[in-house]
Amino acid sequence: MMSLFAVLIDGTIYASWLFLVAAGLTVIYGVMRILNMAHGSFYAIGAYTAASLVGWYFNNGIGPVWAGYLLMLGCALVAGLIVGLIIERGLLRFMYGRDEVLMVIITYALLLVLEDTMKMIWGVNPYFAYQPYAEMGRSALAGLKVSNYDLMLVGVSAVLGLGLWLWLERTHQGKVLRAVIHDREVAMAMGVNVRRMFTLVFVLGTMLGTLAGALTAPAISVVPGMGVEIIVLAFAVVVIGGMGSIEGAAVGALLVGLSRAAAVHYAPEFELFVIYGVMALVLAVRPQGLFGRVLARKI
Amino acid sequence: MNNSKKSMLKHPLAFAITAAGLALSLSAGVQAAENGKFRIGIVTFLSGPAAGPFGEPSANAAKVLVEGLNKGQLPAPYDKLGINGAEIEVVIIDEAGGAAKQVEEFRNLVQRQKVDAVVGYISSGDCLAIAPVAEELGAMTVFYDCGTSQLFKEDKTPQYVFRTSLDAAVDNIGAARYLAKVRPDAQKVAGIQQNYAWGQDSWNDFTHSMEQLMPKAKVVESQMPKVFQGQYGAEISAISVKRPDIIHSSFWGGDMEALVLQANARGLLEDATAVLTCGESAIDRYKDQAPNGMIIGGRGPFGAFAPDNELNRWFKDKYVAAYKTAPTYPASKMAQAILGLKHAAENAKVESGKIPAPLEIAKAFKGATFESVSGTVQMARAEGHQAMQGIAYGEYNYDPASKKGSVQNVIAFAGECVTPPDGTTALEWIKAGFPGAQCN
Amino acid sequence: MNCILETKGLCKSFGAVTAAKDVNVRIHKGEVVGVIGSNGAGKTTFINMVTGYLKPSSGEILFNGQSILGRTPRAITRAGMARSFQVAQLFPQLSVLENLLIAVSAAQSPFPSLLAPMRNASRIAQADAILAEFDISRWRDTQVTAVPQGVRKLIDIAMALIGDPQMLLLDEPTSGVSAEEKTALMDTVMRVVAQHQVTVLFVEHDMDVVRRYVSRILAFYSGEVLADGAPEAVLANARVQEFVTGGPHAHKRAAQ
Amino acid sequence: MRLSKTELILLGVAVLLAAGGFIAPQWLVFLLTMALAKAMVVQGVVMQMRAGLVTFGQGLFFCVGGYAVGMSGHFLDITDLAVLLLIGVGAAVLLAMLLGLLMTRYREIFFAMLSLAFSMILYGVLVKSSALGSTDGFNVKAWTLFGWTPASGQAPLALFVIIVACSALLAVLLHRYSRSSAGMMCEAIRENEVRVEYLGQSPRWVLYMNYVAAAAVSALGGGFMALSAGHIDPEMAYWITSGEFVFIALLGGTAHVAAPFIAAILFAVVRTYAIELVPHSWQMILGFTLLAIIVFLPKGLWSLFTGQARRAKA
Repeated sequence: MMSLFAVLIDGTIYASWLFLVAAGLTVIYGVMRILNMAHGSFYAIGAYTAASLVGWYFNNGIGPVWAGYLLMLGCALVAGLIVGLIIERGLLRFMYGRDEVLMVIITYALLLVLEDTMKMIWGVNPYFAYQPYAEMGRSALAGLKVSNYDLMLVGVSAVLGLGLWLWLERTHQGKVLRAVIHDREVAMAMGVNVRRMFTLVFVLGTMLGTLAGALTAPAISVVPGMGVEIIVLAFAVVVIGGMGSIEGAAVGALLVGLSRAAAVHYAPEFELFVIYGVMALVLAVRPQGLFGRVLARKI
Repeated sequence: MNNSKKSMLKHPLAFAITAAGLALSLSAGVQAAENGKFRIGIVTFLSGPAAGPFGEPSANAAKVLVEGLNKGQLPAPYDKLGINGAEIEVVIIDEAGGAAKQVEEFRNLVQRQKVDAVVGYISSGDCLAIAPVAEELGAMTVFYDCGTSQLFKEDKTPQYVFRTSLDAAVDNIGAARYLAKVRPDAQKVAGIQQNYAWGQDSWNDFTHSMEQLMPKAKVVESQMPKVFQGQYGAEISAISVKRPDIIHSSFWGGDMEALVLQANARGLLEDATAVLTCGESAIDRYKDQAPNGMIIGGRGPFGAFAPDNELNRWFKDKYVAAYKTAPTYPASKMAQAILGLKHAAENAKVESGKIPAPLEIAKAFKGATFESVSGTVQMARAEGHQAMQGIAYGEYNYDPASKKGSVQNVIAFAGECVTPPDGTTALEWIKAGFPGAQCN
Repeated sequence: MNCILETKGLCKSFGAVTAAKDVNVRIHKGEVVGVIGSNGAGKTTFINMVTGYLKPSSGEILFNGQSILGRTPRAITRAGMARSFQVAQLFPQLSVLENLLIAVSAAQSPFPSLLAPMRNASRIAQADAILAEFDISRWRDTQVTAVPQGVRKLIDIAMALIGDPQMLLLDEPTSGVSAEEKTALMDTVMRVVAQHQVTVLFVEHDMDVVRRYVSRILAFYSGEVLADGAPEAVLANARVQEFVTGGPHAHKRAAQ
Repeated sequence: MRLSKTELILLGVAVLLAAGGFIAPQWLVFLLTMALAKAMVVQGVVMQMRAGLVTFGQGLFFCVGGYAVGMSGHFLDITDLAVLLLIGVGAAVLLAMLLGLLMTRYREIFFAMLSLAFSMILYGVLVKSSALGSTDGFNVKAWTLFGWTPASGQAPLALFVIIVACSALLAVLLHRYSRSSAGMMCEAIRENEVRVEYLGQSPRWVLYMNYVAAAAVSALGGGFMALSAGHIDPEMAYWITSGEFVFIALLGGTAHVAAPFIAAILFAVVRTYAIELVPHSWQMILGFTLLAIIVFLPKGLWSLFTGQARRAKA
């Protein structure tokens, strides 16, 4: 009973983290049809930016604790804005219209470059900015001690997911975006500035990536290569949910999160396969993912 | 385009191959010159998650040490310039990319760069793959960190391969022995390891040692998360609900720091004592995020466990002066390997200023006893190719006033107490109840 | 038995949209049938169902008296019913000759050989022959992307004809082609098709074009067959005039 | 069997290369051996690229080939090189025949991701297998050939000659395959799958055959890699390894059967010098190289040699 409860709590927390990591990936793919391999690097950039600045802020006792949280989020968003703009304006916009798979490889090259760029900026030593994580303390839920920071992540993740969904479904801009997703050429003919939409979406996706990194940074030790590790994970979540779908990413994250937590508690030896197993299973039954739409080719 | 009228040479294929051939022969022409210097290839992780905790301190230690050696600044017996009077030149290579690539780069080091010796390798897989190649090429090779017990089981009659670091089994035998002394009443043991050879072997060695040394303690939980996962919420819950007294972990690097932070924040480390076999490498970063009394090791008498001798003081001072932080255990181990190499080369009985041949160095290295930053090292195992040293464990202690972490209640175990004798594998020795172990 | 294609009660709906409602059609060997109807009337859906690209919601399709319902397009092609497409379906990065060679090779065997070269004398001869028939030999070695629209339509039809089908379905053979070229293009197509003695069903918007070649017209409206019969009779049908041709003189006005 | 001009050149180069092995420095011989082994895997990637499929999991068959060779040596005491390689290829073919049933249902990004998933599942299984050394892998036993045991120190050169011979044979076969009906049908599927279906051909069958053949070729590369490096580990199935194969495939382009070989050699040379000269940022150099190729040579290095000619023809 206790462990079932723990599976639910752990699974939800892990799922919320997965969703944070995968959200930017799915938004960019949904609109731009770019499966962004460099997404993990954005995550790492966010983590490094936050960890270095937050560490500096707390270690030198610059200001109040709450301002530290704002700094953490703010600097990640700014970093995402800058990196996203540079990459979209400086590289990707020259590549639009290329093959989907070629875009994967372009972003793979980007990943190689960004990994070493980060090494040049931050070195290889770990950054350890635990204060935001430790300051929040913990709660006991039915005997299970849980970090408040992790619980907050669940909230942040839910708010973010709901916000994204409302933006896409309920606002004018969201409608325009969905028009672009549905049929790029028709949207263009209707006078939608697709290029500007692409810039907007790519920067948004980048900022979601850096934000995820920044939110994760206080709970971990920020090391080189951390971005590469999460890409496949994020891909799996997005593919399970259906690429480009926000609600799909949410359901995919929950599915992976809960099955992983269950494996950790009941069958630790299978933990390594759970994600790929769920992915292969879902794809075998629904090749387009849970929320993916099949676009029949018109002939 | 009429293909048939083209001459053979204008064929694009021929053209492409000619171009590629030219590029190849150019690259083949570039070779290191014999310059009378003692060239050492240093191989360690410069990228990826192992670069920060292991690779960089190791590379830094090599730089500090080689600079000191070339200036003749080291205390005796290492006061001779360079190695045997020859200046040392270092070629640093990234260990990332897997064993097959490392075999290729090793051959390049030996055959293209013409290094006189290779010092390096953290990954056990790399060590296993390199050893037969080193023997085949007759290249003097010193492994400074990898801990696999398989090394000299595979390389049965080693000639050119030496290891100045300890077998990983030593870490876990030592950890069990330390627990038997300080926590003899512990009943419930849990473990969390990274899911790869290192973690699996460590857990195996540890649990079997515990069966021998603390038979009353039972394993209640074993978690094996993916390496570099970073998030251990579910694992921490799964361990928490079993309410263990002891939590053993062979985590290293960022994973270990993340585990300590997350487990501590959730109160797990207050209820249970953690034993971290690699814990020493983050001693300056835990601050108040690790509880006092957490048991940490440094994979031998390295880093914070290194003895206070003249050599170590020199090394520490130089290292701190250059990098503003104390050398952690990987740094000490790198220094130890280079010192061992220097010791052997200078005892190879060739005239000063000359570089001895690999076989001469190897003969002098075999079974040698040399001084290191960690005290005296005996090459006393695997027919004189494997170092034997003691191991020490201690409890982490954080001083809020100075904001510095240190180790307390250090207990050191002699090499003879924790090292399996030749001719038996670590696991056999453990299961047999450590026959012949001499403990203080 | 000279009925080659028969559909019985064919229905198809995409969600709320009905694309075919109780379509009953019998095509006889040697006929040239024109299919007319406004956009969305279900003409292409009909072809897609008959050739296996879409599965009907209900109904039955008989080809040479045998049910081909649920068969794949390739099986139906092999059975002897080929088709062309509204937008020519070619292999754009390859040359015209290579396009046809692939068609020849596919027609020869469902299991392509692994090592014997595709370009052999007999295949090239067959490809050249059909290019000559369509009078497009001069484009033989050009990459498809550089070929004009009208020629692409012809290649598309040539590829369908290479397997010697008994029946050919042409989905708007003149779409995307300028008004001036239409007649010349259709003349070429019909000349070759006649030589091959194939039963033809084609979809066309231009009533002048339709009238010129067909022996029978099927008029579709909103998924149903509105009228079926001799061209004059169908075009004179009041409902056809109201829903399809847009009045007795609409097509002439449009042409001007 | 009559050889075309291209095939004669390929065989001629192979003879020259093998002869060059006797005078070249040993490290170069080894580097070329590894590069050729990798090139075989890349050929498998290219075969699928020609059919429009990009696989991020070709490491699966690379790894299966390598492990089959290593395990046959360890557990069955087989040392004959030819038998070992055949076992490796056979194992990969069996696996591919099974997985192909599922894989051929997928295209584009889904194919890429599913191939990645299968490769990562094998990685996970191997990491879990402590009998196979988990992540450390294990050393491969020394090989013999038809009863002949190469003298100590001669094995690398002997293996080089063998792999050059195999590469030449493979190159000729693949060259023929690329021009055969099946090979051209792959290109046709890439260009327009619906049309292929309407020509009466089954795209799935062609892709299935191609998938199995590509697996066999890649496994051969894996087997050679195991024999030359003398060590295998699960890293072979890791997605980054597969990414590297895609990288090399793009570097060379899909235009000619020789391109993957040349690209793999070039890649090995660039990387070994990048690692030596800029040990801290060699990845960045690779990244920029890849970007430059995509931007300036979208059809790979091969277009350097033929680009003008082909464009003029078009």
